[in-house]
Parts: sequence; structure tokens; C-alpha cells
Amino acid sequence: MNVELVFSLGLALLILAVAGFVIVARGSFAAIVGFVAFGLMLSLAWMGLSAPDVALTESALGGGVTGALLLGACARLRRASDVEETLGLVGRGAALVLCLGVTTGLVGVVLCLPDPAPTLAPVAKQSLASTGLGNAVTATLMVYRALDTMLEKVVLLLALVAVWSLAPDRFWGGRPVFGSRQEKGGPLSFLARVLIPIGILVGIYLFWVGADAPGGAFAGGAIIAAMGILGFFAGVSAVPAVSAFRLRVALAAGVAVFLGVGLAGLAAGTGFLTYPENFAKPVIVLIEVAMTLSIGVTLALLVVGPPGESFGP
Amino acid sequence: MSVALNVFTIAAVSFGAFFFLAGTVGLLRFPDTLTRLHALTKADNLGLGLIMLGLLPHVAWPFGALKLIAVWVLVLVASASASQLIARKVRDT
Amino acid sequence: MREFLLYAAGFVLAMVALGLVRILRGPDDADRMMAAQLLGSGGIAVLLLSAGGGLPAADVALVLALLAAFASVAFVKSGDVARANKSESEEGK
Amino acid sequence: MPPEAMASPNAGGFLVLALALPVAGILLVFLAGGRYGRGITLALLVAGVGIASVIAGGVWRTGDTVTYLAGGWAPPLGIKLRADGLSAAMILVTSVVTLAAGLYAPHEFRVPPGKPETRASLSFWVLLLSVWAAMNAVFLGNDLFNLYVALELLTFAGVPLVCLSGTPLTLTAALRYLLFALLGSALYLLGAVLLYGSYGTLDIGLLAAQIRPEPALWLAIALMTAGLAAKTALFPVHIWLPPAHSGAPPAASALLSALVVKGSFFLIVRLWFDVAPRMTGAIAGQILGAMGAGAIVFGGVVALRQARLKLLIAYSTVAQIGYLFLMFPLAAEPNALAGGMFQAISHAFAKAAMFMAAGLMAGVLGHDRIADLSGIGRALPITVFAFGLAALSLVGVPPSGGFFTKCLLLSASFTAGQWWWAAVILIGGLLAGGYMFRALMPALTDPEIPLTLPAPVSRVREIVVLALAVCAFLVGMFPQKPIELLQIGRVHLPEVAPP
Amino acid sequence: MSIATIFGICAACLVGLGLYGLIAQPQPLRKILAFNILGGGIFLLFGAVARRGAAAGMGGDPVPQALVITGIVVAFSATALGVAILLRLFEETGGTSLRDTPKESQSEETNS
Repeated sequence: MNVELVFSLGLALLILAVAGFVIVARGSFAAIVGFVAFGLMLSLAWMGLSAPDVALTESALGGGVTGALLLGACARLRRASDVEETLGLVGRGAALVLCLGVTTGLVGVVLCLPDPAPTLAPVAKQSLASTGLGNAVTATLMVYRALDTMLEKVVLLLALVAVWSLAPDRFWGGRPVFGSRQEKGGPLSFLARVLIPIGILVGIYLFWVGADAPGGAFAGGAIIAAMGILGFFAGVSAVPAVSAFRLRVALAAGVAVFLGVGLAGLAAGTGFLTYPENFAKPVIVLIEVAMTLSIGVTLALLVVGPPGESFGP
Repeated sequence: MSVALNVFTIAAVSFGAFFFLAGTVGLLRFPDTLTRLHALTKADNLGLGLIMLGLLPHVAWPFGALKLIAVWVLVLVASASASQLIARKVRDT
Repeated sequence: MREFLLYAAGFVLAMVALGLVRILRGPDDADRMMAAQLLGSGGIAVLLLSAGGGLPAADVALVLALLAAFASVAFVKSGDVARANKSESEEGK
Repeated sequence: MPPEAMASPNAGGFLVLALALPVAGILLVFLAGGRYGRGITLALLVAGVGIASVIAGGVWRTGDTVTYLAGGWAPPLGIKLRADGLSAAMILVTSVVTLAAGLYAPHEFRVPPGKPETRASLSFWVLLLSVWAAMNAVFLGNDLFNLYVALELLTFAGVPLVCLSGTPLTLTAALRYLLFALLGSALYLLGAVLLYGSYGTLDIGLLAAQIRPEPALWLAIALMTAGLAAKTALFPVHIWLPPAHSGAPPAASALLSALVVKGSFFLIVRLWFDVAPRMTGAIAGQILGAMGAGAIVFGGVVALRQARLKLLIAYSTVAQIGYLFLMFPLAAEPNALAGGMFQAISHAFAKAAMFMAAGLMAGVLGHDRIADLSGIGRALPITVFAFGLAALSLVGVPPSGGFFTKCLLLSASFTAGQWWWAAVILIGGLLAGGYMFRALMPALTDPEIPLTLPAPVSRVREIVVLALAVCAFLVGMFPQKPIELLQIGRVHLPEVAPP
Repeated sequence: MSIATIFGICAACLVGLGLYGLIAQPQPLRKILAFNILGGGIFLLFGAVARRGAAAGMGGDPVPQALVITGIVVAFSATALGVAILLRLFEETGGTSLRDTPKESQSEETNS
């Protein structure tokens, strides 16, 4: 066994240990901190699997933004007064047997996967020339399987509507309550002032290089979202009211441009979600600009939650 | 030349790794929260800095190097602010 | 050289993993948060070492560095939000 | 551009429109605000019924499937949309039921004058359009990951519909529903990953050509079926359904019970009949059938004992879902698939009608306690008549859709020599008769004090309910055409099983 | 033993862990965490499949990698929705139990 394998093995064991801790830990807070660690180590695993695009998205979303979301929830639920009945011993035993069975089956299948592995890498690479892109992952997301990506953007928008629908009626149209506004100066405001401009720059950079190198709209959008949340935390930027028209436009832009380009192709006779020959790349970049914006705003607002403050001056 | 650079890398990375060892020992062994915080920030800043320094000769010039330096500066800012925030929280409660 | 960097990566990873025992032991939530903070910078070191400073790894490291303080900030500030909400609802009553 | 890009440009474009129209609607309502939700949605739904008719007509005329390559990229790299007889029929049913829910609903989700928008109005119209979009995506998708996204769209549309009112009971129900749904889609995705790892494609047609009987396939099918069954609320993982479906507003309950559970069910059909036909084994089929039988008996017995009308209807859904799964042990019989899909269609109409009718009754009475329904038959004759008509269809009285369903399933079980399913079908019919009788009897009696309506009930809403109930009845009167439509595109027609 | 196999087996164990947590943990917040572990395992398995498909000068099959990115975002949205429902439930009742509140579910309890 060479060093790389040993390193991967160690990383895999560590991931399992942390995941096991997240599942069985006594306190919710400890479990969530464990989950943040889990997300970070998963990004390392993605690098080990030669998937830098995934590693970028996972490192931004997996530990960072999800961690913030869960830590916030944990803090609010701290006063929950529940007497939780755990599953009985028999129930837990049955669950254990079931999960062991599934794991054993999966391990068996993993060990017996066909060799050589079936792969779409050659055909994806071959078709890359006609897309004008250099990154096959971005090409898959934006060209080969653009329909999936568009529908997934609808899912994201829908998730936000769903979260908003949980607001008490009297708060509708108002702003979500998040962060604190009293603090000026102090370490947080310093951090926000330094990090946010750099972060937004990095987000735009990631989206921009995504056409040819690891990156793309998802990683860029997630970073921008994280910076937005940081701004809300520090009170340097105000959480927008859910009824603000400009906010709605920013949220809908990604799907709207995607759908518009798709329908334009249908109207032009080349087909839904086809891109004009020779202009493929600029059009894709246009969609990605809108998507990065929408993803960033949507993810940030998903963390912020439903409106909790009345609309008005 | 390359031998000298390799020796430099090995030395710097080893030192950096040592600081991580120190940070972990501090985090585990020191008696109370604030001293543990102190040990941790030292490891963060110095350990990572030395490792970056060691890696510098091996990355593409200039963008790779600039990125590494940017990463280090960002971690410095982050860990300084985070430890202050945590310290305040410990003090307040 | 690549082997040495991988060894170093493994070492730092082991150190960081040891630090994670703090999440287990606590005793304070702040201690748990610090372990995550150490893992943040340690993870960046591991990432860069194991990739030998390659460019995609540097980008991932940049993202991790940007978010290094994120969890700590959320930890400190969400307590405030919860408290603010509580006082608000009590005023309402 | 690959040459297949323009395979069938005319009808194929309508497949895209069936997806694009509701998505465009979501964007428009989201941007324009809840005040315009009703107008936009109803206009698009009318167009949607037209589009669905064109697709169904195209499939019917040519006797062949309609396909479209999204972006012009052929599978395995790209995504193909495909409408066969099953999808054509289901798209049409979906658009009609959604339109009915849209026409029925405005009274609950109106924006009062002077207010720019209310929470419920924006949420409801966006969610209704999303259910429509997700159902169309489920029926038209031919790629397992594309279907995963569609399935998640369905989850995210269904869960908030449950807790639109925001009461603790509905929130608990929604949370439980969400957890089951997430587990279900996770297991489905896990199976899809195994299939990709083994065969290097996610396209249903290509998979069907490549699969081999091996552990990876069996594990994948088992995981996916289990996950989808949890989302369909098949007994014994049905526990999330009754509180969720009975707690939602009536229009939402109708959508959830009539359509949303059918989405995940439809994917099981795709899996068993299109991805891996005749590969799933007799035992697996018997297990699914047994769970279906359990659902029929359990759902029926529990429905008999409900004190509240909406809960009774919800438990009836649990029972009716059971019939859907009787087709899997009988998969070798051509009648079984037709019977199951017929059940999906007639139950969609009947259950939508019943939830909406129950909503109207509860609106008048202020409660839905079965014991105190007396007098409602005189006060709302059309509504109660519609409820009864839909109930007759569920019970299986000729010539309703439910009767025809049971005929098909009975004949399939006798020709297959598996008479025990026939027994279950008959018991289920008796139970349904019992609980529907229990629900209707008090409604038809006269109370001591005559019931006075607090406010006149909208005639439009009553007619919508009646129309749905009549649809549930009528599909059984002209069964031949729908059955022929359902058979179109069955590449793997079941062979006659050896005696 | 290759890197793909190591992480494939790791992913299989993660799926088991997540599944167990989702079934056995009583608190909704912990169930949501377990769902994320389960999702991480499924995505990692897809990543292992992608790594095995390395060809044509690419370190992995780009199609599964792209699908995983889509999946991560969907899983995040699901987590956000779950947390939002949970918080609202807590605001309404002061608890986060998944059990039915006793008053309104009597008919159900006695029957099932």
C-alpha cells in the first residue's frame, strides 16, 4: 500500500468516526459541531476523489452554511422542553439490523462493481468542443443536462417559498429577524468588513473560472450566500423584506433567464435549451450570472428563515 | 538549487506540523477555556503559516503563491476574530 | 517530495483528529467550537499538503479560509438572536 | 448537434411546454404577487389542459410514444423526455384535477382589499403550480436523476401545503411527512447511484437494454421501491399520511391525496415495468402485493372507526393506495397494469371530489364530526350528491371507474391463479361500502332543528366538486379507449406466464 | 484496494449510520442531521463511482460529479425547510416532539 492509500484510509476512518459521533452524541450542539467537522472532512475526501468542483460546493455549503443554519436552530431550540421517548431496545435492535443489512449489501455491491467501470467521461470530453466550455462538469450542468439544473433551480426557489410560508400571517411582507444591529465596531464588524468584499470577489472569480476550471455558479453562489449571512450577522447589511420587488427579481432571475433561453431555442426551431452555435459560451455565461445571483440570495435567505417582523417603516 | 528548496520545504513543513502538535496538546491538556484558546490560535497562525511557506516553492508563480498567501491572511483574520468572539462569549457567560 | 508532503498531511490530520476529542469532552460549548476552529485551519493545511499545493486545491483552501470563522460567528451570534427573540416575545406578552 | 435532436419536433415541443408552462407560472406569480396568483394560475391551467390533450391526442393518433431530447443531447449524456400511454393519461388527469382545485380554492386564498399580498395566497398558488410542474416532470421524465429532481420538487410542493394553516397539529404532520419524504428520495437516489455505477447510464430505455440479473440490480430496485413506497404511504409506512392529508386546507388535501402520492407510485411502476421488467422476481411482487392487501384491510377497518370526516377520507386513501400495489404480484397479466393505472386515475377524481366536498360541508357546519352531519344533505344537496357519487366509485358500484378497476384486477388474479388477491379486493369493497355508508347516513337524515346556512355556498365550487365526481364515474362507462391509450408504448408487454 | 473502493466502503457505512440515526433518534433536529449524513454517504458513493470512471484524461466521470453538486444543493434546501418547520413548531408549542398532541389525536390514537 502506498502513502496515498494509507492517507485516504485514515481520512475515511476519521470521517466515519465523526459521523458516528454526530449520530450518537448526547447533546445536539456537540452533534452539530461534529457535523461541521464532517463537512470539512468530506471536502478533503472529494479532493481525494479528484472532484474539485464538488469539493468547492461541499466546502462552502456542507460545513459552512449548513453549519450556520443548524447552529442557529440549536440556539433557538435550547429552551425546548421535551421529554423524548427513545426507541425501545427492540426497536433500536431492529433498526441496527436493518442498517447493517443495507451497509453490508452496499459494501458487497461496491466490491463487485464492473471492471472496467462504465463511464461517460470520454463522450463528455468529446462533446466539450461544441459547447465552448473547458470544464466538463460545468458543461454537464449547463449543457448536457441543463434541464436538471433548471428544475433544481425551481426546487431552490420553491424551498424558499415553502420556508416563507411558515411565517405567522401578521408578519407577512416583513423582514426576517436575524443578527444584531446594536454592535458597531468589535471583532465581528471588523471580520465582516474585511471578509465580505474579498468573499464576493472570490465568489465571482469561482463562477468566472468555472467555465474552464473547477468552480461554477453553485460554488460561487454559495460563497456569496455565506458572505451575505455574515453581513446579516454583523448587522452591516439589512435583511430584505420578503415583499420587496427587487428581491423577488433577484430570486427569480436564475430560473427566468434559464427558461427564457430555453424557450428562445424552442421558438427559433433549434430546440428547447439549445444554445446558438458559436455563441454558446456567452449565452451560458449569461445564464450563469443570473444563476449565481439567484443561488447566492436564495441560499442566504434560506438560512435567515421566514419573516418575523411586521412590514412597515 | 532544487535540493536546497526541498530541504527548506521539509524544514518549514515539519516546523508547521510541530505547531499543530503543540496546538492539539494545548487544546487537550490546558486547564481552562481561555488558555486553551490561546494555544489554539498559536497553532493556527504559526503552524499554517510555516506550512504555507514550505509549500510556496512548489506552486505556480505568481498566482498560486498569491493564493496561498491570501489563504494565510484570511485564516489569520478569521481566527483572530473568531477567538475574540469566543473569548467574549466565555467572559460574558 | 510528494511522499513527504503526504506524510506531513497525515500527521496534521492526526493532530486535528485528536483535537476533535474536545468536541466529545467539552465541557463548554466554547471548547467544542474551538476544536472546530482548529479543524478549520488544520483542514486547510491538510488539503494543501495532500494536493502538493495544486491550483484547484488552492481554490478550495480559499473557500475554506473564507468560511473558517463562519461556524464560530454563527455560534456566538445565534445565541444573541435567540435571546433577542425571547425578550421580544416576553415584551409582547 | 446530435442528429436525433429533431426526432419528433411537433408533439415533442408540447412535452417541453408541459414543463415550461407551470414553471413560468411559478415565476409570474412569485414576481407579480399573490393577488394575481389566481388569474395567472387559472389561465395557465386552462392552457395546460389543452397541452395535455394535444399530447394525449398525439400518443393516441400515432399509437406511439412522443419523445423529446432536452437541449438536443441524446442519452446517456443528455436527458430524454418521453410520453407513453401511461404518462399521457396521467398528465391529462393531473391538469384536470389541478384546474378543479384551482377553481375551487380562490375563496380560501383571496387577498383582502387594501392588502398588497397575504402569506397564504402567494404560498398556495406557487405550491399548486409546483405540484403541477412536479407531476408533469415525473410523468415525462425518462432519466432516473431527472426523476429524482422531479420527486424532490413534489416533496417541496407537498409538505408546505400540509401546514398552510400553521397550527401545531399540521406542523407536526408536515414535519413527519417531510422526514418520510426525504428518507424516501434518499433511498431512491441511492438506488439510482448503484444503477449508474453498474451500467453507466440513468436513461430508462438504455438501462432496460443493459440490466443483468445480479445483486447490484436487486439491491437498487429494493432500495428505490422501499423509498418510493414510503413516499406513497404504502402500509405499514403510511403513518404520516392521515394527519397530513386531513389537516391541510381542502383544496390542498385534494391535491395531496389525488395527485401527490401517485407521483412516487408512478415511479415504482416505471421501475418495475420499464427499467427492470420481469427481473424483480415473484417473491418481491408477492411482498408488495401483501403490503397492498394490508393497506386495504387496515385502512378500511380504521376508516370505519373514524369520528371525523376528513380523517375518514384520509384513511380511505390509505386503503385505496393498497389497490395500486395489487398489480405487482400480477405483473404477468396484461390486465393488472391497466387495472392499477385505472385505479390511480379514478381514485384521483373521486378523492379530489370527496375532500373538496368535505371542505364545503365543514365550511358550512364549522366542523367535520360525522355524528353531527345531519341536515347537510338538505342544505347542500349537490355537494352531498357529489360526495355520494365519488363514494360509489370507491366502493366499486357499476358502472363507476372503481368498479372497472376491480373487474380488471379480479380477472387478472383469477387468470394468474392467485385467488387470494380477489378475496382481498372483495373485502376491501365491503369495507369501503361500510365506511362510506357510515359517513353518508347522518348527512342524509334530518336534524331536529333545521340547518340554516350561515352564508350561501358558491355554486361554482359545488359544480367543480360534482364535475370531478362525475369524471370518477364516467371513466368506468367508457373504459375501452383509456385502456388502449394506457397500453401505448409498453415495449415490454408482459408475456403470458407458463401454467 | 483503490481510493475509490476505500471511499466507496466509507460511503456505504455512512449510509448505514445516517439511516440508523434517521430511524432511531427521537429528536427532529437530530433526524435532520442524520439525513445529512445519509445524503453525504450517498453523494460520496456517487463520487466513488465517478472516480472509478476516470478516463479520457479526466480524474473522474464528470456526469456523476455534476449530479452530486445538484444533489448537495437540494439536500441543503431540504435541511433549511426542515429547520424552518421545526422552529415554527417550537414557537407554537414550546416543544419539538413528533408525537401528536394528545387533544386532537384521540380518535387516531384509540384506533391505531
